[in-house]
Amino acid sequence: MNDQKVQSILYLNGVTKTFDGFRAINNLSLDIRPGELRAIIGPNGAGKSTMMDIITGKTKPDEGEVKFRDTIDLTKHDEADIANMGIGRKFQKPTVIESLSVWDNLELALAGNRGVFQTLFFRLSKTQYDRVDEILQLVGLKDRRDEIARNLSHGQKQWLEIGMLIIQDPELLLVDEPAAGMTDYETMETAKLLKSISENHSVIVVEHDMDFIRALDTKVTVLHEGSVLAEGTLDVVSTNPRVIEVYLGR
Amino acid sequence: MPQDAIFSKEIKPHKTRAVSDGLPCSSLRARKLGAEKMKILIKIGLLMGLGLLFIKAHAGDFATLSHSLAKSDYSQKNRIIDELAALDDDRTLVIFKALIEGNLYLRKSDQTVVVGRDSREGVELTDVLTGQPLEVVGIRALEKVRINNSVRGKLRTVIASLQLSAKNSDIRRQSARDLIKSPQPELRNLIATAYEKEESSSVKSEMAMALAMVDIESEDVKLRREAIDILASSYSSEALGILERFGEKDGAGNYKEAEGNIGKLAAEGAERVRHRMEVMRFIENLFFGISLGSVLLLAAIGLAITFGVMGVINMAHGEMIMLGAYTTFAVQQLFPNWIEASIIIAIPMAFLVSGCVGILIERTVIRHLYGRPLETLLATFGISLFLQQLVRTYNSNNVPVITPDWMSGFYQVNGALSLTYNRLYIILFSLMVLGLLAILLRKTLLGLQMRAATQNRAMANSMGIKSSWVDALTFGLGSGIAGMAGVALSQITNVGPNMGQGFIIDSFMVVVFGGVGNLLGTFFAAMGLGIVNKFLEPYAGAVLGKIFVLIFIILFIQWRPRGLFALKGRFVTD
Amino acid sequence: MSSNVKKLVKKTSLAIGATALATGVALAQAAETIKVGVLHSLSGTMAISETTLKDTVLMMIDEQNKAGGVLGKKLEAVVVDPASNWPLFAEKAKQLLSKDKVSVIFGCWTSVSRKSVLPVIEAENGLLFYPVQYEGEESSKNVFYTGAAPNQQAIPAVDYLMASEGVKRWVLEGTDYVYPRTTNKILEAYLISKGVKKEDISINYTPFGHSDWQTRVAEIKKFGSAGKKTAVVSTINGDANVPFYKELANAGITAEDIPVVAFSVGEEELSGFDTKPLVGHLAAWNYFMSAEAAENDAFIEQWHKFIKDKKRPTNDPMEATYIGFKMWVKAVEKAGTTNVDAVRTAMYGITVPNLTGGIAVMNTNHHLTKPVLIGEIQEDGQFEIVWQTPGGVIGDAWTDFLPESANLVADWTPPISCGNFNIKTGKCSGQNY
Amino acid sequence: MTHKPLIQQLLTNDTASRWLFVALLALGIGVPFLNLVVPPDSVFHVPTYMVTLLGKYLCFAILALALDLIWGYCGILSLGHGAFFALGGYAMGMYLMRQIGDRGVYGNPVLPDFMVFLNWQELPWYWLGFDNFGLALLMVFLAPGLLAFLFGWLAFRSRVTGVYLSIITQALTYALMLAFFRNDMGFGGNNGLTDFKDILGFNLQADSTRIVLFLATVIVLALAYVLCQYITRSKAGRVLISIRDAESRTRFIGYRVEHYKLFVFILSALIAGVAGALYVPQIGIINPSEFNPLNSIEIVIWVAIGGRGTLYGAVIGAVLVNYAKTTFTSGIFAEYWLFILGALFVITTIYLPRGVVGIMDGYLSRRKSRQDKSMAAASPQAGVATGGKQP
Repeated sequence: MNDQKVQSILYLNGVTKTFDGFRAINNLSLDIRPGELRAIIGPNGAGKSTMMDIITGKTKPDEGEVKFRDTIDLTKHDEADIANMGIGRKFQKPTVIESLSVWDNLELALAGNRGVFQTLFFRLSKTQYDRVDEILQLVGLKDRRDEIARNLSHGQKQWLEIGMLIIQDPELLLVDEPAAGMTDYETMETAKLLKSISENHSVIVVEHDMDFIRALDTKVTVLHEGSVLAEGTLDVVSTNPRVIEVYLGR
Repeated sequence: MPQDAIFSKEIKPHKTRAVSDGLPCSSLRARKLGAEKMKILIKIGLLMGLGLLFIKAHAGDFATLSHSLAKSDYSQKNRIIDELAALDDDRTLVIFKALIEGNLYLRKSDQTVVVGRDSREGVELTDVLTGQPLEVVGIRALEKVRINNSVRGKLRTVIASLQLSAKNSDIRRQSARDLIKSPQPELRNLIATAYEKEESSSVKSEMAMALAMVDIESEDVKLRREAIDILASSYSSEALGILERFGEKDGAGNYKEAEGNIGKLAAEGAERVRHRMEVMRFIENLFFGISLGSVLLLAAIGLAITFGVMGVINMAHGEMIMLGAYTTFAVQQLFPNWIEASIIIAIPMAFLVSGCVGILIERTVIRHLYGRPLETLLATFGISLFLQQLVRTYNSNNVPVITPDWMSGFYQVNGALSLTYNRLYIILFSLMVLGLLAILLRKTLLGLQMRAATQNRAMANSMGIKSSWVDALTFGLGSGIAGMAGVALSQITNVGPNMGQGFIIDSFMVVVFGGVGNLLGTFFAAMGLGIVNKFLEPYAGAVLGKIFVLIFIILFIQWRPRGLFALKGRFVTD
Repeated sequence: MSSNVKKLVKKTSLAIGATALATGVALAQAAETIKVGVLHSLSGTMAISETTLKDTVLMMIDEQNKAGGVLGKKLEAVVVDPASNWPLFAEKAKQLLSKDKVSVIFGCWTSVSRKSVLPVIEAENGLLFYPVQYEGEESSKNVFYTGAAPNQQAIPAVDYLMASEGVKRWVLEGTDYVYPRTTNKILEAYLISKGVKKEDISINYTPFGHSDWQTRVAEIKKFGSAGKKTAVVSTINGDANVPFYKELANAGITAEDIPVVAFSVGEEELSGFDTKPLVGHLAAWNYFMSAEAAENDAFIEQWHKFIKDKKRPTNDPMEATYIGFKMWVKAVEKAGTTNVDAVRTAMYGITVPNLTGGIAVMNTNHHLTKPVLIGEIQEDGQFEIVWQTPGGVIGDAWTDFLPESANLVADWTPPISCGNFNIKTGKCSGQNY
Repeated sequence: MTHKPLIQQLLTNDTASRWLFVALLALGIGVPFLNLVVPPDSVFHVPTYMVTLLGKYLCFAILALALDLIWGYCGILSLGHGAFFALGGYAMGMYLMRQIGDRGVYGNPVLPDFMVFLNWQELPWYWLGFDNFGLALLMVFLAPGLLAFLFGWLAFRSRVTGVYLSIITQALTYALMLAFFRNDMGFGGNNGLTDFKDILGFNLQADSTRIVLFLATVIVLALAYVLCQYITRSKAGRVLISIRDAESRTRFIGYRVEHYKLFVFILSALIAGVAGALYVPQIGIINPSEFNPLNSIEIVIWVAIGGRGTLYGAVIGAVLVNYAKTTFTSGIFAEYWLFILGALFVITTIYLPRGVVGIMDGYLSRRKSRQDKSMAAASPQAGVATGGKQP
């Protein structure tokens, strides 16, 4: 599945997006290599969510290139296409299908054909069954598989959503604030999980929690006012005077 | 062949012939005068019909003529009116005006002809002959002198000719206009004299028109050419009609009126008038469109609050309009002497009535349904049924809402364009309501709190805004505005239990088309839809026009799924 | 099948049985009174017009019962509400006939409601009295039409305008449904036969409840300013009338300029109008409240007493209901039974004094002979009668002014016994009973 | 996997649906028997008018089912579903009209009466072929289906959602109503199509024909129910629910939301069309007021009162509201029924947000003392029922 010849799994160049005169993204460039785990930080309104929206096809940029696996122009595709190409997204606010069970949520996300008639006559195969079971195990919801998602705790919903992301088997995972609302223990577990995922996937994590970023121990990009302010290891960027200025006050 | 069919098919000519032969059409009352009298009347009618000289019933003095006017049937009245007019008596105008306004009576006790004026105590009488005030009597003591349309038309022309030299220029202008409507060659000299004496230029031009309408028929070619010039410079469709008639061609393509080039001149003149009228027609359509737009705006603006701002799919919105209209009716019933001011009084009253009902609905029902917008649809639909039936139980019929004098009539721009006052006032009123609402929402504390509470309830609560009361007030405001709209709408349409249903669908279309939650959008949507509708109607007809507008809305929403003025930004989600 | 299911089946059949039982008991009681069905909308858009007729029937029943009922039995009204919903009319008619077993139904207003109940009434061999003016083109064995046919309203009105006001140009303005369409077709043919040129006739249709009349009134004004006397023949329906007349008044069109003669505007409708600007416009009906006749005075007094409102007007469909009811009572007494076929036969030739001072006769084509009156609107919301036919006019089910219809005649007595006998082919089409 | 019959599979763990099927079975067998076999004077006799009435309720139940499929499961609130119902009805009505043949009052063998007296010279092209039952039946599907496809394809592709979608569905049915009111359209204007004589050669007024039509309605309702049940319990059904709950999330998982919406919208329109086609011969009239937006709102109300998002809830709601309508529009209630109806809507929405089914569920779950109290559409048992999880 992973084509070794691919240089960048995701490549953004000069992307700009304006809402009613407000520049949410301003000449943003970003390059993610295959198998890379990248953390993105930045204050509120730095354009993190808009960047995610642009990558996943929810928002079209005013100008700039958005390339997936070097050649695919993501601005020409919609959300479903992009998801099926292998870009998975986890939202800031845990978004699971509230009135379906844990199992059904995972089964929906399970990689496979998404056509109307395929799902209409869908029967779960043995391997697929095992796969769902495996993910259930992984996200620690095995004993709650028949629970309606609405009744899960906040942390459990986060984990379920991560599970749904993994079971899609995407090449690139976009993870928006996975640790929000989690206990310290859960946060560390999540970091561990993401690190293990990044062994055979590319992952972009957006997070506020510095402990979490530190635990990821990876390259960090700092966004500010819609463009890249600094890039490097956490230690490097946290000593960057402009980053300190942005984070600590103006 | 069935018997009844033969009978039915044969009898038809009989029963219709009676009319087409021009027999006098007598009222039932006249028939009651007795068979003998009837026969005489029929004889008179027949004689007239045959074109014979009629027998002068009485000598032509004012007293007898006015008395016989009161006692005669419709066709006799026409003749007596002419005779009266020929008398050159000042009292003639009084009696004619009283007659056309329905104030001329016969006192039953002594058969005196009197003019009656309604007053609190009864009818105040004035003797026609002496001009002296008489006693005040009940309506039962009088017999009304009745007229029909042909008598009324006759009167109007005669009054016009009598008033051509009146002191008031408005009266003179109206007289000239009435004469334009029905040109009378025998009045030419009268009009010409009045024309010479006239000082007001606008009245003078109307009189010139009236004169030209007569002159074009004359023998004198020069006079006819002048008449054509005057007619060709006008905006009136009457003039156009005459010019077209004179500009007709015969089968061989030659003008029927060949003499002195009249036919050609008339045709060219008609062309000029027609062109000018087309321009007027465009302006007229625009006015119609804006006026329909303002009606839509009024109907929708309350919904823009309850639905647009609060998200309540308010199916009872139409009933709030209905309540406002009924309030107008109630005001007119309670203060029958203040009809002229009734609309003005009704506006705040309607706001209060509908507003309070709105608050009541919010407190009892809607309050339980926030966050469940679709269920507000069901509940308010139930309320709408309930309110309709409530009004129906009171009176299932439509109720009459009287139009005050200052709202009736029209402003005549020129012969081809006149703007009706009620529409003008409604346009102004709708803009005023929109303006006030915008100020209320933007500049006042209540407005601020409303916007805060509807946008982020939790936050507003934590800032100390009593959001439950703000909700109630907001809903009350939307309903109250709907009530005010009802006052205006009562002036142009039915006031009845079903009134609201006529507006609800259109209102939703307007709000959605404009973009939910955007007042400016509502304004442009209403005006846009109104104008498009009115420009389509002359070509496509009212039904197809409306269908096209609906299809247009459906397609437009595909292009802009959040309406004309959508709120943008990434925070806007489903 | 599990035992659970069996239990359920048992319960269900028991429930059905119980319902049937209840119906049976109700039937057993029915014999003591004669049931009269009232099928008028009490809610929805038509309630405005139809509620009055329901009250009229109730008043007539009340009066008849005070006078000892019919055939020694009391009359019992069965009121249902078809809610201005046309399929519901058929359902309610079916219910009245087969569940309540009524002897006669007074009801319907719109043509579509009548068309909707027609198959039901015919299949169940019921009896319907239809009290509203309509487009004709129908004569059912089971329906008596006591309202006006087009020749009892439209044609005399046009004759009057031509003769007495010298009208030469015509605007036929109607709501787009079958009554105006048919009436205008008939009028167009009639006017052309009277020598009116085609370009002097303008026909236009607007939708139901049309409320923005600006464009139309401007067109009428224009059409009327061509130098010939113009009149509007209005078949505008119900709710659209008020805005139409308001627009006319505001545009300064008075009855002397362009008179409007309406076939659907009566006293009841006028009570919802501001009549001052409308004085002089006309209406053609078979009855006006202002008619001076002893029967009318008595009827108005009775009505005011019954409805407990001295201001409520009476109108033409009320008179039609009155005539229909009186005729039915007479026919039942003549036949000595409420059996539909017997009553139907007894109906022919039955006479009842109408409220305007003459006599109404029921013809064998199921339409009435009655006079036609033209009235001008007065300020007090009443009509001043300005003309009336010398005698009664026989209602014609099939007009002579439509090519296909001219060949048809209706006569429900032998030897024809048919509602649409074709005199050309000698056939009677579509009668499946 | 054991091969149980499909219907049994679908009814597993669904007590309410089982009850519903038993009731349908009882109606299908009981009503014809009580109407045709039991003598009319017996207290157990079911009169024909009752059969028609029941038939009407069931047609409305099918319609409610169609609406529930898109609204309850996919979140598409159509305020114009009456349009599809009416189109199906018109297609059937046109066939029935042509069946009259030369038995119309003017005896014209081709033209319906309303065309004759408005001086139409020949049949408009879109009436051709409607004398053939097969073609008419095809049109029953085609007319609503095509409209749904066209409308849905446009609207879902442009991502028109929420109230915007609801209002344009309303605009759609309103426009159609105005169009069908026009006499020039050739559909009989306000009077619509009526005075039908027979269907496939059988007299429409005959008791036996009525019973057959009633049975057809029962069968169609059962089939439509099974179909909807199958869809909602399949994986596609869970995609629909996921679209209802979180539309954009569903897109990010990779499902083409517009395809699912379009599919279920067309299917729903087809079901509504069939309901209309069954309704017309039993009621005997189809006219433009069926397109009235208020009628479509009423359908929504049936579903809401029954319980949105449960198929049997839709059926129960439709039957219950219409039964109430029949009862309260006659006799002493006639003048007050709108008060009753209005109050019913308000009370239901405030106190019974899950409809009548909410009460029933409470009762059922208490009686069965099951651990899972929630019996909503999205019940977790759905997966088990399709036999999905057992490999």
